[in-house]
Amino acid sequence: MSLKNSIEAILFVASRPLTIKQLAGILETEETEVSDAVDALLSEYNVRQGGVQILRHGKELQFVTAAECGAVVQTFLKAETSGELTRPALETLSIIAYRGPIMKSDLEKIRGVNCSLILRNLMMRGLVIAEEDKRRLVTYYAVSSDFVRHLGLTSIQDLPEYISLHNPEVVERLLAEDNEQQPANEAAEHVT
Amino acid sequence: MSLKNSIEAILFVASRPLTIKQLAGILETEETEVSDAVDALLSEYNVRQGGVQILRHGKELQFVTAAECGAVVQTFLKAETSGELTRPALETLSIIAYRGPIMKSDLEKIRGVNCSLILRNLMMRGLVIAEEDKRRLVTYYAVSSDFVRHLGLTSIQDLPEYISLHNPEVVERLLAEDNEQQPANEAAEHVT
Amino acid sequence: MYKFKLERFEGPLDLLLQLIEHNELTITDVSLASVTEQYLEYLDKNSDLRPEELADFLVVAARLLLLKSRVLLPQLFIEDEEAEAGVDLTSQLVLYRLYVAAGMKLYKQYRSPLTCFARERAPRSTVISFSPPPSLAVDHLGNIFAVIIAELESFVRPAPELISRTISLQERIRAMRTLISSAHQLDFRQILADAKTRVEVIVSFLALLELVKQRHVLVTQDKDTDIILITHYEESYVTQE
Repeated sequence: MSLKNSIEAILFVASRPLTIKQLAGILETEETEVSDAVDALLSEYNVRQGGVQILRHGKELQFVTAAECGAVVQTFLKAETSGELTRPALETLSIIAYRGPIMKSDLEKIRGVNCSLILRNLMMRGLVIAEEDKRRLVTYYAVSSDFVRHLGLTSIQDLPEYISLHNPEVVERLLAEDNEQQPANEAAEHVT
Repeated sequence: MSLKNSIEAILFVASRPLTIKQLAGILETEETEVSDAVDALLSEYNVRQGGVQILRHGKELQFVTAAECGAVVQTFLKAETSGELTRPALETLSIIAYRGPIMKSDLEKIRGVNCSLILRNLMMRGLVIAEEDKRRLVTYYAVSSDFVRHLGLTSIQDLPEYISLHNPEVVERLLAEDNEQQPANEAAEHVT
Repeated sequence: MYKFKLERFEGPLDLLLQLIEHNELTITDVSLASVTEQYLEYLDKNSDLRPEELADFLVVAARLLLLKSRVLLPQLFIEDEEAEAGVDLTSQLVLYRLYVAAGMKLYKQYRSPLTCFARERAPRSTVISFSPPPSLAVDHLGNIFAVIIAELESFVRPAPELISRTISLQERIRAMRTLISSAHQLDFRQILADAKTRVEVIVSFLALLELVKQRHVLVTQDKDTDIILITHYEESYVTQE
């Protein structure tokens, strides 16, 4: 494992600029060695002139997209958080609207698939908010008040058929069933 | 501004897997052109063998750190180690990883048990994804990009013994050889 | 006889594989036939298996019995029937074992620190700005949720058909054993009379063959009427050997 590659990997996943001193600390290596490796890495990226570059600003280093790609990146970021929702996103939103506040695990039981990315997107769009129950260390998801207002409602309970759709028997049974098997999640898997 | 650089920049900021179709949509370019540019990009990263690589799984592409840097990055991110897997989960994942995309019925033929529950469970955990072939009205199951990432691979085909465990004809031949070593046995006629 | 320690098995093939490995056998038709009794014994002792689980175990039980009878009475079976009945259990088990072994390696790789990490988006770059989907109407949400609920219905409710089928199959195997060991003489047609499916006919027939093999019963066929009669095997017959 080369030092240069490790530096590259850490700079890539870091969501903030890092200094050579910090990198040396993380990698438990001498600063001079890190500095040399960083120089080599920067010159590689300089020669390549790709869509991703490493920016050196004072002592700080950070991965950035190339300036020439700025417009395209903006378009992408905007598209990601505007326009129509995908079907999976709509499903997730409808479950949160009628069942919320709901835990991620219950949401996933109802949908049958992992919902992490969709939840992140719905939150970025301000449609869903996360509420932490600090005593129980659980996060609940609910639709935002902005979204309720956008729907023209004064309360989420004013949604059509709210009472009958809020806790349909089949959903109750599904969630209860799984909770029984909770101590050993294997139990559910043993069946197969 | 090259298409290749734009793709690279978008994949970098996306921080989730994107398909060629999605990229083509964002870049307003033909899919074939995007596909060619992606191939060029992938081969560059392949040759370079740096700390950052591009994972390609099915139709999805995603920037990831190199597996060799896994330990360093994990410490830096204070990330948790990959979760536990039960035996049925492992068995199912192994078949899907090597033979996927695979239909449920074929999976059940190998495992000899109904796999509905375990598939649902693995999908909820984000380890397996379902893809519908709308023309043929069949659902295929494949492991997720996330699972490939956790294996430290940038392509599922890099799994050990992938060819022999993926290709049924070769597997069949192996079985025949296996049986030849056991003279008392009537040779296996065909692999189900 | 060594009592095979009964654990929870992941499925019928897992049970078979462990029986084979426990007896230090290689996977062949002959070795599978030889663990048939231990397999059935496990099923007998685990009456708490869920119907969904039991169905899978019973299907393999039927295939095992068929395979065993083929090993014992090869003249009764022609190639076509074997393929039709899907008795190639041996190949399936070899294939299954390949993936179980691969799974063990996969697990090591999955848990090893050699992991590729994706980039998490920087928290501060995720500025939340309210952007609702333009064409979402208020009753749309309810419709979508109603569809989800409808789909759950079929998933959560157990399939009654499967359960009844499983019970009948299990009962048949058990009934055959007790019936034959208690009755003095039986007409095989009686046993087949209320078999509803082809599988049940096969299972009945196989259970019978199994009992013949274990010298519980004697089977005779009348030349003129073709009636198959099942008689309890008398002690005296055994001592004559």
